[in-house]
Amino acid sequence: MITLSNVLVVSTLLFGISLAGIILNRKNLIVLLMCLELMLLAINTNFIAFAHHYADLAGQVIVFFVLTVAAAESAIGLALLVVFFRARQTIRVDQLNSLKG
Amino acid sequence: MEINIEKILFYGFSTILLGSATAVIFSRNSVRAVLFLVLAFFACAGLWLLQQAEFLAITLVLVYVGAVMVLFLFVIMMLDINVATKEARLVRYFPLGILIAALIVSQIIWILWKGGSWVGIQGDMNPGESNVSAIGKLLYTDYIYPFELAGIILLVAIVAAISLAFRGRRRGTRGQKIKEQIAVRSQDRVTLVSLKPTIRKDL
Amino acid sequence: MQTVCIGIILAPLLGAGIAGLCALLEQGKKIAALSAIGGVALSFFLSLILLKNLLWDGVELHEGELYTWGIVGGIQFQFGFLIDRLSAAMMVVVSFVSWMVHVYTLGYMKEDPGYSRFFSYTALFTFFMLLLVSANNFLQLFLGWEGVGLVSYLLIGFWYHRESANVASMKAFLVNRVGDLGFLLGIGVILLVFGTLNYQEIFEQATRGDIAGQALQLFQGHHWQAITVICILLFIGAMGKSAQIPLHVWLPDSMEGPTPISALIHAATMVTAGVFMVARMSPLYELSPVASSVVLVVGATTALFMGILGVVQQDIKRIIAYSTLSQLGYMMASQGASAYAAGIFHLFTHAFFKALLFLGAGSVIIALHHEQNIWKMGNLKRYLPITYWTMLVGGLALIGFPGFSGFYSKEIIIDAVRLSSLPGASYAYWALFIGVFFTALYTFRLIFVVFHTHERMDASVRAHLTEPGASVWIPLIMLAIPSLCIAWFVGDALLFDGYFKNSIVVDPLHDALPRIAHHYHSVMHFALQAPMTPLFWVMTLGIFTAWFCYVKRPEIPGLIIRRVEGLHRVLLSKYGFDAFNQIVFAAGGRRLGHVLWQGGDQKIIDGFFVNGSAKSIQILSGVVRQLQSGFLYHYALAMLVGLLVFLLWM
Amino acid sequence: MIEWPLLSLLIWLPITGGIFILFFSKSEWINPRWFALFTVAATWALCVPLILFFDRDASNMQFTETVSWIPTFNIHYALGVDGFSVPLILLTAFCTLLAVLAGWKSIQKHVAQYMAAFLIMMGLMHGVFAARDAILFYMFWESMLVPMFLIIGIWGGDNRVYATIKFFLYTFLGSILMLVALIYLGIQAGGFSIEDFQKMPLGLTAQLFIFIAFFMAFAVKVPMWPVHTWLPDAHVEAPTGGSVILAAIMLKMGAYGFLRLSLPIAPDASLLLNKWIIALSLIAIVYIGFVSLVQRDMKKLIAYSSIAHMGFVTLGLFVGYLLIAEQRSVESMQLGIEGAFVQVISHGFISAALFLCVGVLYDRMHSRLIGDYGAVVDRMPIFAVFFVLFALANSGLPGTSGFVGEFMVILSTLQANFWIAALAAITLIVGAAYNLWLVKRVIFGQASHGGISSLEDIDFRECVMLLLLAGAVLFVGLYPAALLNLMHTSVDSLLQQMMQSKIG
Repeated sequence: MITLSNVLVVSTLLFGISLAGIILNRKNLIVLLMCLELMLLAINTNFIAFAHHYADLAGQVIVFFVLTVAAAESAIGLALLVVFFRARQTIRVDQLNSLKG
Repeated sequence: MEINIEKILFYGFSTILLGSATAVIFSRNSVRAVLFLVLAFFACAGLWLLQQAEFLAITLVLVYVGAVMVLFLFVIMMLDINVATKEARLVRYFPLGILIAALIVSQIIWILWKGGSWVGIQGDMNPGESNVSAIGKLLYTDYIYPFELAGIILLVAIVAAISLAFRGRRRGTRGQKIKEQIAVRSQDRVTLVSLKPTIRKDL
Repeated sequence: MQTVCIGIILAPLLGAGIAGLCALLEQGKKIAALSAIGGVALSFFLSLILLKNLLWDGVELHEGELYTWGIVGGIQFQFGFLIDRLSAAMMVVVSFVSWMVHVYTLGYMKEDPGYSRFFSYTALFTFFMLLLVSANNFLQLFLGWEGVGLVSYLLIGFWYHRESANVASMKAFLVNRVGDLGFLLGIGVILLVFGTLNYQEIFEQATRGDIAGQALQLFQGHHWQAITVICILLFIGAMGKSAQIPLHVWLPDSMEGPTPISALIHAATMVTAGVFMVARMSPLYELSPVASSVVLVVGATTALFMGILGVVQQDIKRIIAYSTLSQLGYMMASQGASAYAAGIFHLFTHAFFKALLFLGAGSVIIALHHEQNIWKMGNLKRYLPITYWTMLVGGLALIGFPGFSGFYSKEIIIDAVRLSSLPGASYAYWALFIGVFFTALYTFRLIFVVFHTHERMDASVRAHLTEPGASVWIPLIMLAIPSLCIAWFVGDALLFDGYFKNSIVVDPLHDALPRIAHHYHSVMHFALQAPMTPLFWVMTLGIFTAWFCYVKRPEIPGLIIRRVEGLHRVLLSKYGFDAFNQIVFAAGGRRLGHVLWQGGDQKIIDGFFVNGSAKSIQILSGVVRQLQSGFLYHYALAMLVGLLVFLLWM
Repeated sequence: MIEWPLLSLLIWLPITGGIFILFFSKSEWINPRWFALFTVAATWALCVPLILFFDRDASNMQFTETVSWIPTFNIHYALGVDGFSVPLILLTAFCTLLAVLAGWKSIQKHVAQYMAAFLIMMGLMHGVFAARDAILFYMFWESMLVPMFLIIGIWGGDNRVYATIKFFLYTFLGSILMLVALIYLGIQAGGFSIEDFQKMPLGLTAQLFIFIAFFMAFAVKVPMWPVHTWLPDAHVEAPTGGSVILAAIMLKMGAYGFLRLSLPIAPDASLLLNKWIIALSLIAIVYIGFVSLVQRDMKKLIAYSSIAHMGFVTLGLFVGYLLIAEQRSVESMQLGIEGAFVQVISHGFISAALFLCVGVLYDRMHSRLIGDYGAVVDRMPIFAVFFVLFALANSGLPGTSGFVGEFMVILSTLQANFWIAALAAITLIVGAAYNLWLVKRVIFGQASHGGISSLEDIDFRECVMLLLLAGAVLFVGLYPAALLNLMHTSVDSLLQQMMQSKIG
């Protein structure tokens, strides 16, 4: 039997990996976006596990919406990235500090 | 520990998922990272199938892998980012980042360990009905407003993405000029010329 | 009667308004002059009607309300008129002198670019003065009081390009304001004690006598009689307006104004407002011997010491100005001695002869093309006979030569002071007595040096020396007549026959005037008696000294000066009042302002508190801003650490 | 009484007009100057029924409107006026007209925005004076800062940024504390109606804190010493219209706040602290008087003199408690409060007039320094008449409005304490000194340089402005009863609230 916690542990690990990716990544903004996608994936997995556990479809519906929003987010994120690249000729994260105080 | 096909599949998919996710964050080549991400998505879809979320698993593959990941690939190729730069990365922050991630993960797992449910239940989510039609009923009844809203969000995202990335018409290219087309008047297109009838002498 | 009163007040105001418009629009000089003169003349004739009503038609007094200024919490502030014999007589004198001065101005100011403006000012002045005199309450009195001060300010600074005129006008207004400060506080105490500002109600309460016992605690543990506080505060106001020591400093400087103004405002009318006020308040002053005593001593001091200064002045107008100060001192002293009628009578006679002297001086000044130094004149008797004779009349009236109007008023004042039993009365008597000598001395010094001896002016000036036109000498003669003989007709009535009736209240204990009346038989008799009194001989000595020092042996003054150089310097510096005010008040005030502004406001409040806190915030935020590296992963890291801590906390 | 929402119209008509101008600022067919003038004129027209139908003898709020606004917290859109608000609303309408006219020619940059800012501010100021709900009051109170901030910051002088920030921070610091106090009161009363606040019993400690919080807000606005230093800077940098509104209306908000909130809500605390406030008022009167004396900048001089004159307002308001302590009659308290209020109105006229006069000179010579003038009367005789009149009114000459308030306050103070009155009356001398010295150096004397000889006298527009003000100054000075009668009833009810202890 796969228990609820089995799945939750997997999604937690996935979340942790993507978290580490966000912190560690210094070079490529795209990877950052990918890490975000992975994080959302982890969350979605959580939802699905709970939906399965409680036999309630509401969890799956939420995942559906999260997917929608994530798709929208990545579309806009990539568009911004393109614009940013045009402006700065780079997408290196360690050069993105215009907000430095 | 009893081994059945379900468990084998679960652990197999999980291993692939975590492995490819690790590969995503550590690969130097963006294209390769995207491909690993695709793999992760596939593995995750498998996990979802095990949880009886068939519709979402298919959607994940179709929408994410089919559309979004391709978008990522497009962008990476289009931008032509110099991936060859080799440098010492992960130097300063590596231990810290790993430490923090590990701490958070261990915290969550610790919580699960203490209070999680390690007893499997054999619930059937979709009795007598396919998962797709069940979700569909829910979406079009109880969740109709959020659903509409999601549609609007997508629309806004499309408009936003286009308007962000659109740099205006390049000079010298041909294209439709809608404003002019609408504003046109008949006089501009058809010129009525009154000509004197000429009579051919030879007829 | 109310209509007549309103007419009296409004006619000059209307004239002033028309003249002012003409001045602004820079046309219609004739209209300006005519409207101003017409307004004032109308006032004069209406005032005569008023006086006739009181004298022959049996009207006791007239009190009429004009309008309600405001009612606050049961206290009514109303404008209105209180016409009794005192105010009616005062109105006649004011409007008459004002009228004469207006006529004189026609000629005197003919060439001046500010012709219309001048008329609008003088008419406005007449308005305020009449308002002051006819008031039935302190509010209106104060309005007129400050109003005349305002016009005086404008007129002293009439030639506004002159720095000295501007400074003098400011000085006049500010010194008057010091007096007004006291006056205002006096009004406040009156409201506190009586609960009203209406004269009649105040007098009623005062005569009922329940006020006398009231006390005010001004300092911890010291109780002052309320009535004394009121009277002294009001007298401070009078000191400002009537230029008593030490608030006299503005009057000599006010001679920067045109001469008609010196005659009208700074001799005949405005400066006597203080004297008038004290007489008007006689029911209050009678209740406070302390205040009367103060009035007496201050008046006498002014009379003597300002008279002495007249002897060392060289400017013809300033000599007369100091003489005005001295005469105002006489008037005040007589108010202090409860001889109100005598003081008012001296006020009237002084109005005529001092206006005459000033206008005469003005005539001399025009004739000499604005030369005011008496040491550049001489033997003018030959060139300006009318001026000479009229000024001689004025001078004799001023020194109190028997038979002239000034003689009666002054003689009786000095007698009254002699008979007074107030503390300081004997000092006052001697001060006034000696003052007579100096009056005679400086007056005849002026007359001898200017009109006799030899010509000291330039030949070019001498060639054109003629008597100025009719509008100048007609007022001179018009004023010379009352200066000479007004006392013959009204003296008895005013002084002894109870002309003032209820308008002046004298406590039976202060019976100086009635006691003099015992020895007084008739005008003629009184004048003939003069040689029997020491005063006559003091005066004669003054004239003789003037003759001896300035005609017979002109080198003597120089010798005396050399002998008592220190004293002379003190006199030239006018006892140092001006220097003291300049250093302590004018410069000190400015220095204090600088200290408060730059030290208090800019350094402490702005520099330390306001900008200091701004700076410390700037420093602090300079430190904090290092946190904002701008790197995404720093923020993510911080967020995660936060999350971690949060989770641990849970 | 009339049925239609007069006060709402008074508030929203100018705001709508302002927004309208903003929207059409780029188009050709609407002239912002004339449109603004038209809007102000329409608002003036609305003031006519306000004064005609105002019942002087009714002690309650009039022309009331109440609509539920945020029901969760029991906040209402509640308006109403009494004898204090009506004169202030009229004054606001009057001064906005002047501000619009003052910017007619001298503002050439962003005309539409300038006019819009003034119109919007007019509505907001009306709102402050008409609000009966604490939150509504606070909202108007704060939002008023924004247009003023912009007016100084955009159309101001060289050092405008420093001045605006100082102005904004100063006033904001105070009003935040006021908001805290209002919220506390709102929680205690279960609603935000100011009338409820006034009736609610409160302990002494609470009253003290509330009083101090209010005091910070109002003292900065008035401004009282030592939180006054924003005023000279703001005035110097503001354009003429801005100075007019700042001096004539904004400062009055502080006094209005004391009347409407501090005194009735925290009477016991006021009784306890009145000596301190009287001391601060006296410092303002005397200290600032001397500071004005040495100013070199005309606007700064007038700004400082404003502070000194506002000292009389706070003195008149708080001397009442001293009178209670001395057990004097209620009449003298009435004298003090009415005097303070007359001073509020009169100072509105006089300071507006003086700032306009400086504006007239500045438009011609582009200098505010006193030393750059002299003998102005030669070229501008009509202007000189006005200037001298207003300067003398500023020094409290009887017959002008400047005298009335000071006179009444001094009389009232004297009932309580002779020496306080004597100190306050020093302004008679110092005030005259700085005003006359100003006149002497600017209007009279010798021209300081050749530019003076090319000055031109005031034109029709300027003449109208100054004539209106001169009329107002003389009218209030000669017939203050018109103003006093408006507020007797309101003063009576204020006095009742002031004298009633709220502890327990």
